[in-house]
Amino acid sequence: MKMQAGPVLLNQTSVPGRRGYLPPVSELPASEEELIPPSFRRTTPLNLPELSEMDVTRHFTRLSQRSFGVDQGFYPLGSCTMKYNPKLLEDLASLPGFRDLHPLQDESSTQGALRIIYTAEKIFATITGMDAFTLQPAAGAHGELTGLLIIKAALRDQGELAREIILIPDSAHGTNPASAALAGFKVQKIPSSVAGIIEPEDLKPYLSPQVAGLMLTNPNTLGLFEEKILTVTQMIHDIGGQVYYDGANLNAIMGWARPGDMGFDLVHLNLHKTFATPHGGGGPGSGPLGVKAHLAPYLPVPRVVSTPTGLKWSYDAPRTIGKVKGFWGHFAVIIKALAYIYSLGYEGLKQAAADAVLAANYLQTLLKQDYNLPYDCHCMHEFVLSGLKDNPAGVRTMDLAKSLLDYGIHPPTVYFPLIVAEALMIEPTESVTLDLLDAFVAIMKDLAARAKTTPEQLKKAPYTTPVRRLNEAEAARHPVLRW
Amino acid sequence: MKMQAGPVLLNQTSVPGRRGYLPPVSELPASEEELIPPSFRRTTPLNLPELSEMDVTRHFTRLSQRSFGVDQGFYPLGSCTMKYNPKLLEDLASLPGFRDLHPLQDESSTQGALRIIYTAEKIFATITGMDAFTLQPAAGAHGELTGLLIIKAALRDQGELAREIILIPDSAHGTNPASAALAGFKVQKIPSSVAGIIEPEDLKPYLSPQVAGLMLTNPNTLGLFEEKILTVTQMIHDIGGQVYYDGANLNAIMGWARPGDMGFDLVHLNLHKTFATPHGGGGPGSGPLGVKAHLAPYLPVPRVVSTPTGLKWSYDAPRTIGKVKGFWGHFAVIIKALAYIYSLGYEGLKQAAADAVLAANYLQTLLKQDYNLPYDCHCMHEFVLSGLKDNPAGVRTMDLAKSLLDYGIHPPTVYFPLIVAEALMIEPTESVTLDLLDAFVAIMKDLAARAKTTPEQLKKAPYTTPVRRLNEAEAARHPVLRW
Amino acid sequence: MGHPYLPLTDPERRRMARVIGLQDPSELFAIIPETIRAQASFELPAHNEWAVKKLFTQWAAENTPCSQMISFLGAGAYEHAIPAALSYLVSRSEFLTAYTPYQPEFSQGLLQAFFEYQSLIAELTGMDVANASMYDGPTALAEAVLLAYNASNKREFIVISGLNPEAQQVLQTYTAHLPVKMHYLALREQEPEVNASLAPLLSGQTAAVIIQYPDFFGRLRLTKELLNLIKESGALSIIYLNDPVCLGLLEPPGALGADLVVGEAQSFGLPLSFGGPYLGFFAAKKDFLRNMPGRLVGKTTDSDGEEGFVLTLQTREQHIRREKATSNICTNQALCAITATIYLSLLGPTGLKEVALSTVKNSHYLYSQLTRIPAVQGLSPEPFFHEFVVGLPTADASFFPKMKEQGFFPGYQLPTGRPFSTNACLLYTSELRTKDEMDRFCEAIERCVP
Amino acid sequence: MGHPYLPLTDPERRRMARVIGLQDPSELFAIIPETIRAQASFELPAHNEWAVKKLFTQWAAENTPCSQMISFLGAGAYEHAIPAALSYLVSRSEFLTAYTPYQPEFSQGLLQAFFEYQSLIAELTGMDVANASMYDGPTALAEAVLLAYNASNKREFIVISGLNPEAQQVLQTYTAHLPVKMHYLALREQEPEVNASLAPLLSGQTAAVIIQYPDFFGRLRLTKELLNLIKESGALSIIYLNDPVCLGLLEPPGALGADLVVGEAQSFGLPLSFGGPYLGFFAAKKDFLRNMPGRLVGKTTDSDGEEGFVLTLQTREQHIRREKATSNICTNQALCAITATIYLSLLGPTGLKEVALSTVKNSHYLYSQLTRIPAVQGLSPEPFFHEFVVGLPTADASFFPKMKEQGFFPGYQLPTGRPFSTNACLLYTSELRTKDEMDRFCEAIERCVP
Ligand SMILES: Cc1ncc(COP(=O)(O)O)c(C=O)c1O
Ligand SMILES: Cc1ncc(COP(=O)(O)O)c(C=O)c1O
Repeated sequence: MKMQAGPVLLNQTSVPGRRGYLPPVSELPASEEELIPPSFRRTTPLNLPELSEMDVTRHFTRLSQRSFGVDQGFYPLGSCTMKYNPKLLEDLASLPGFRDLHPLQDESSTQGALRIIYTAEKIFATITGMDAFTLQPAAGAHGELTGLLIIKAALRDQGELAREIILIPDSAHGTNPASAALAGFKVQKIPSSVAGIIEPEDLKPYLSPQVAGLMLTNPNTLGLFEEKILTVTQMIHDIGGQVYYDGANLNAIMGWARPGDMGFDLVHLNLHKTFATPHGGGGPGSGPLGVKAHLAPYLPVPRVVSTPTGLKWSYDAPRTIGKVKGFWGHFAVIIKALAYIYSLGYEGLKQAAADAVLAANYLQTLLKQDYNLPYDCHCMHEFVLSGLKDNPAGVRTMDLAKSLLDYGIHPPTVYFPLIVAEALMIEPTESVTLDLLDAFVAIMKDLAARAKTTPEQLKKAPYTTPVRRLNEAEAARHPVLRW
Repeated sequence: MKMQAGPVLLNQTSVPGRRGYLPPVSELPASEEELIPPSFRRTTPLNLPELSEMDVTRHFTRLSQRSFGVDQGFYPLGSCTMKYNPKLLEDLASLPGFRDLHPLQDESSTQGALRIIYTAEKIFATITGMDAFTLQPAAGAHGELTGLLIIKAALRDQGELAREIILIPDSAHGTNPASAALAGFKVQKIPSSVAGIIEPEDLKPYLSPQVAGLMLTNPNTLGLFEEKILTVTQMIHDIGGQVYYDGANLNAIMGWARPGDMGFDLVHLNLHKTFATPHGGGGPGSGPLGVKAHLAPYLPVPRVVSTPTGLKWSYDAPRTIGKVKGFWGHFAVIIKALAYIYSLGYEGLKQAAADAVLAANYLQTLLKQDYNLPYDCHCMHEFVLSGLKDNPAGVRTMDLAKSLLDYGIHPPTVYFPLIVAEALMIEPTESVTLDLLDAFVAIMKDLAARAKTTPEQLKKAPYTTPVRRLNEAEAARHPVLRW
Repeated sequence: MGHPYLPLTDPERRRMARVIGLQDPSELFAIIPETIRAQASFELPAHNEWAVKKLFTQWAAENTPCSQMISFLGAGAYEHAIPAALSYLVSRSEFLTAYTPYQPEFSQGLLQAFFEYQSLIAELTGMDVANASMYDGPTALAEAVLLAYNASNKREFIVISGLNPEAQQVLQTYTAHLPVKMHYLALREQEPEVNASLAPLLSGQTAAVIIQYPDFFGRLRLTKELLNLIKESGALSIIYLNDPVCLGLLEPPGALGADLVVGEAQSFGLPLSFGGPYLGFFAAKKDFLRNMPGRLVGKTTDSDGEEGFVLTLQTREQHIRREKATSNICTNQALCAITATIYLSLLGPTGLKEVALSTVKNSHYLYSQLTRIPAVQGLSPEPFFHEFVVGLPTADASFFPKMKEQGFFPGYQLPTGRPFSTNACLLYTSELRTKDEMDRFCEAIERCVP
Repeated sequence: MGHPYLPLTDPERRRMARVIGLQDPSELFAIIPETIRAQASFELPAHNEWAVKKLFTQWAAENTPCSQMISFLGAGAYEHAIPAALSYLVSRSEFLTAYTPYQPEFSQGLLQAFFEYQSLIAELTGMDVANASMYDGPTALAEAVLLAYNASNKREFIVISGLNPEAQQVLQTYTAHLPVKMHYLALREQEPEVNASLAPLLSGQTAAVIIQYPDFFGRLRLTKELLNLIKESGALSIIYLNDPVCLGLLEPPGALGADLVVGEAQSFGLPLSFGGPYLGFFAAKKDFLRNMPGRLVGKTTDSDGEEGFVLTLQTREQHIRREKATSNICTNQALCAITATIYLSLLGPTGLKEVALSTVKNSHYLYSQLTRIPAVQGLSPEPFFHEFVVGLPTADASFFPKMKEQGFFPGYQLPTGRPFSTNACLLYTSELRTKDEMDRFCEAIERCVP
């Protein structure tokens, strides 16, 4: 009965001649015809929608109301660390002294911004136990690529280009193998042990002179701390390899342990996870990369250096891999992450990790009564369930996820990691109240019960969302990607 | 199936010890006990809710989602001029140079703010045809009170306190008689003519030496222009009375006609209607009052005056009624209104009025086919329907209003003005698209049809709102006004 | 014309006119007499967004806001830290662009927020009920006095000295035409005990006594004994608060026996904004519920039995009762009330106490440091709260400009003789003031006085 | 500790630990080797919101932003007026705090916005399809080259001079380890005709030719003939745009026959923000749909037959295809894409044209005025667009500081010899620049040169 049912696209409400914004215009008399030679002038019609400010405001307000973020409710999306994004951070990033800075301004006019970059690099290094950081990478995967290109460059310098294998656990996030391939490596998958972590014994068969390095997260994607990490990193070092830390899971251990101390040579951070910068519906993120001293010469240029006359950009890095991104990285995101770190301080970061781990274990304890828990031990910040225990009707993880939508909860990550059947990966983060956790447990128990009593209901969920279950296969078969 | 059904109050999710904001605190060593004598110290427990920033954000985000403003959809609420509120206005009002100004700062540090007040007064005077303005009143009703107190003070000066009657049409807004009473006047109701406007002949019987003045809106609350306004104001002047213009309906005529030129002596504006400042769910508004020169000496103090050394506050007004409000009025609202006026310019204001009137007449033309139109002539910016034409099941205006909610439309004003049975007062404003008007007409026609086919459905509407039809009588019988 | 605020286009306008049966939309204005129409035009070009922004930014730059200074201005408007989450939440357009919630099913969020606001104000003041807001503190006081006047049928009022002069002036304007008598109980600063002076003024004709808490000069004078004295005389007590942050530390007036508690809640998250919009609050004993001005939100149930909120007891209001309404107020300060609700939710009891205590600590430190300066005269004997009065060397016309140059707003210069002699300044120390800033302020004053 | 970002309280923590079967929550970290734990601590106190704000405001104040200056900086990052409605809408938390829309039923708004973004980019560039965003222009270019490399199985590329040096450097980094050969076609400024120089370099081994439009120096060189020449050689054409605002006036590359069109869309409503986050766009002929990197949103229907949107063709992506994915990109620039969508919706075709035309008018005026100054050397023969090169008296080390003092950022100083000789500066004139500002800039330069 709603006035506008279904999606109304921008172009469908366009009316010729309507204006949404009057830009400032040059008062100079010259015309398009005088200034642009005919062969370059647009002859193709420019079919952009024509809307008033009210139309645009209502349209995007409506789209926002058909979206769901952390501010809307519980978001235990495993591997994504959907913690609360403090509002302060937005205000700071939009201070005119940051927002209106052109990246190519003279350093004398950007000392505050350079100070932020310099400080953030140092703080990230301290938190991770690394020696040097670059803030250039735009996201986690980009940090990975940067790190792998650095390994590649170092190998070239050492005449070791035959080392072309990167070892990656089978539970790893897809960006790990994809980044390795993009950097020109071959990917060798390492199977997980029965306990869910890497056993040094199991790793041995893969060690060879062709190995350039190993990529790991710790805690790993099952949410388990790699207990034997010191042995593992030592083994890789012993054969001349580098160990790369995928920082997506740092939220579990910040303040408690540092990848650098575990023997990792490279680390990327996901500021849009661990450091509370909002995810924006899929970005922008920021994926700073840290390295130990032996790899520092390869970091992208330019680097901020401290000189007697102030902070400066320096391109003086003969072994650099070059640039991985235009300008200097996602500066506005870095401001937010740094402000978050200052807000919490060391004790706060440590408590955040402790709360995230505590909340995950609390849920794990209460949910394993009704759901399969393949790796039954204390977890870190997240854990992976493997479908329902008592499931005569074969309710699938996807059905559970879609059913959660009707309770106003964003579902956990589903079908990842790939090594767990019917995986349901739950990461509550520290941004939870006990009431919320208890309510979630009650709902999950309710679903377990309903899976037995009214399974067909679950298989057709959701019911209360703006659209029902969508046909993804159809979308891929006949792609409609624009109006 | 929602996780949080029904209202969850702030205090219901409170947990002792939780913090939502850490204020800056004085680092000085003294304690409460040393500084405040025991007899003044709080012993009563302070039961405020204890929530984290996330809790508060989610709570109020959720409350916002259970509210409906102009940005959410069509809002043809008669008498309220719910036009679009441009986003620019908010940005300007929160510039630190305005937002962080203390009202008692020395004038040398507030020249820009005084300039805004000075300019706004002049522009309002120009638009309304008055000689002087005060920006002190906080809303329309407050402007009325200020105007009536001015009339009272002038009468006292003239030794005319026997003039204690204010004439007010029966169609007037409730604030008119309430304000008159508050200012110590007696209210004499004037019945509307069959044509919906004041006939000089009908007014005559009420003219007496006891009359202090007449309050009118023009166009009136039926949306009709008082054609004989020059005669009417002349008649009041002839008996020594003042004529007050309730500016709530100025949106119909701005740029086309000025109350001052119609013979009005006092005018208030509703900046939160005519000049696009947002209504905020019921305020803050702003109700500047303008007067003709003979009443200017009575305006509230202080006044901004231009001096060779800049703009200054002046309290030099021996006949002033005094202050009607703390400080100088709703400055932040005035900024917004002034920015709106500058954005549109004279031609734009005039076009806004023309569009508002055009849209109202367009709807009136199309809706009168199915709804009773008691005053069938061209209207100005709004018009009043009197229920359904063909209504065998007795569907009431309230049922129509509640049914509109299910279409995602804010209902028109209902049961006002009181002189029209089953009144449905429709004011589309200029913030409409033709598509939207046509969609509204289609829905209203649909309702007219459903009133015949399935009237019981309409009588139980709404269905899709967060709550169903609420029991207002119960609320008044057993008032529960706090947790 | 194509303007972003005017969605209709010329072809659409023509099409609409044709449906109405007109040649041209402007015919709709033919009803306005020609002579009138001719006079309506004036010169003002349209400005694009950037141009408007530039103009207003320029005007803003002609001001020196407190945020660029070290300010000791209070006197009814208070600088505080405003949480970032508050600014974000209150600007959500579902709140910002809504009208008064006359359609409750579409406005449950707003109504719940007002209900929560009423609850918080009642809780803080220790009263039974609070309304959903008034224009500001001074008008709230005026309405409280009118309530007392109408409810008691008595005609005398006593205003105890130390009332915010803005509130006093508004009260005077609102009551000037009424047959009431206002007694102003002027107390010298050496006279901290109110009761003895008040007793002789109280009579069976006294409708109400008005007391500010803490008073305009920061003094703490409200006691249970005083309120008992008033109650015994048969008069009502009306307590005025300039700054309810103090209730984080002070015993609430309700607990002391007050009948009506009103005031200004700008401190709860509203920016200074050169004086407005602010937020008047109005709390009362439940006996006065049906005499209260303004909107009230109540809890009820819907046709399915679910809980919900509505505007209630509307028969008090102007749109129903017209000239017999308890007040003429219609549009009030709804969004400001939501602001206060969010502020209090974020601060919580601990945060509110911390803010209050910081201002008190700061004021006492600054008072002690200032009064060490020979040229400064201490005029606030204990007990005072977060405002105090000192004699500053303001006889020297260059004092304020000199201080401003050094980055200080030294406080509010009191009019001579009300009640202090010359050169008296009222100072307020927000939680934002640091010890270092206060020390530098004292040094600057010493430098100013040769 | 009670911190606003940590909702759990100590008693709750203890209660939770008990449910898990622990004495103390910290036991959960016992699994981390002691030696490691010991090293993790460092000194950093918690700061309250006000303190953090103060610190960052201080850092912000140590910068001189373009908004305080009259800036002629462009070179890949462009100052524009950003509509107020845009800033409000894009900061709504339903957009801001959401993850990638993996659960489409909860994310129809986001998905529709991305679908609209794809449509607008495709429309503007004249291409068949566009993806839902890339990190920025330079990485989008690198990915386009990788696409051409993988799709063509050829190993040679030709980069026509005038490519944004940032993009060129990133391209180099991304391809350094690959067996590709990059030819750089260096053209002197007197050589406006590209075709003749390009022809001899093209061969059956050429995978793609990369051309910027307008080029880094503002020159217009992209023609249908040039693209035909490339097509005939069997190579792909990759067009790079620094600033798609130009497409308000210029014929879109798609209409000229381009295969891949990529670039930087920061101009569409994103603030300068010292270089990021910006917005890479990636548009292609439909032949390359299944080779494209990044996310794609497609239309489909739900189980009731209603239209809806989903992420689609995900088999190209890393989370499915892992090491065989078309790219490793995962988190992209979603919110920036929404920003661009809102910007274009507000501007519409007329607004976009007005912005483009204003920059062109301004640049041609400024070029003509500057080149009248004897000390200034004109280095941009027509046709150029909204950027141009002049020789400024920058040999004098005090030139930039002097100009800054007078409120000007005179433009971007080009590295000597690439391709201009010494003292060359690249200037951009946004729609914000007024004639008066440009005249004052010329005067300031004249004053600078004795
Ligand atoms: C374990 C892990 N690694 C890497 C990534 C990639 O990070 P980004 O999405 O920022 O590129 C993710 C993101 O989901 C992840 O969960
Ligand atoms: C005709 C009329 N007069 C007066 C008023 C009172 O204005 P305010 O609500 O601003 O006090 C209104 C408000 O609805 C109105 O419509």
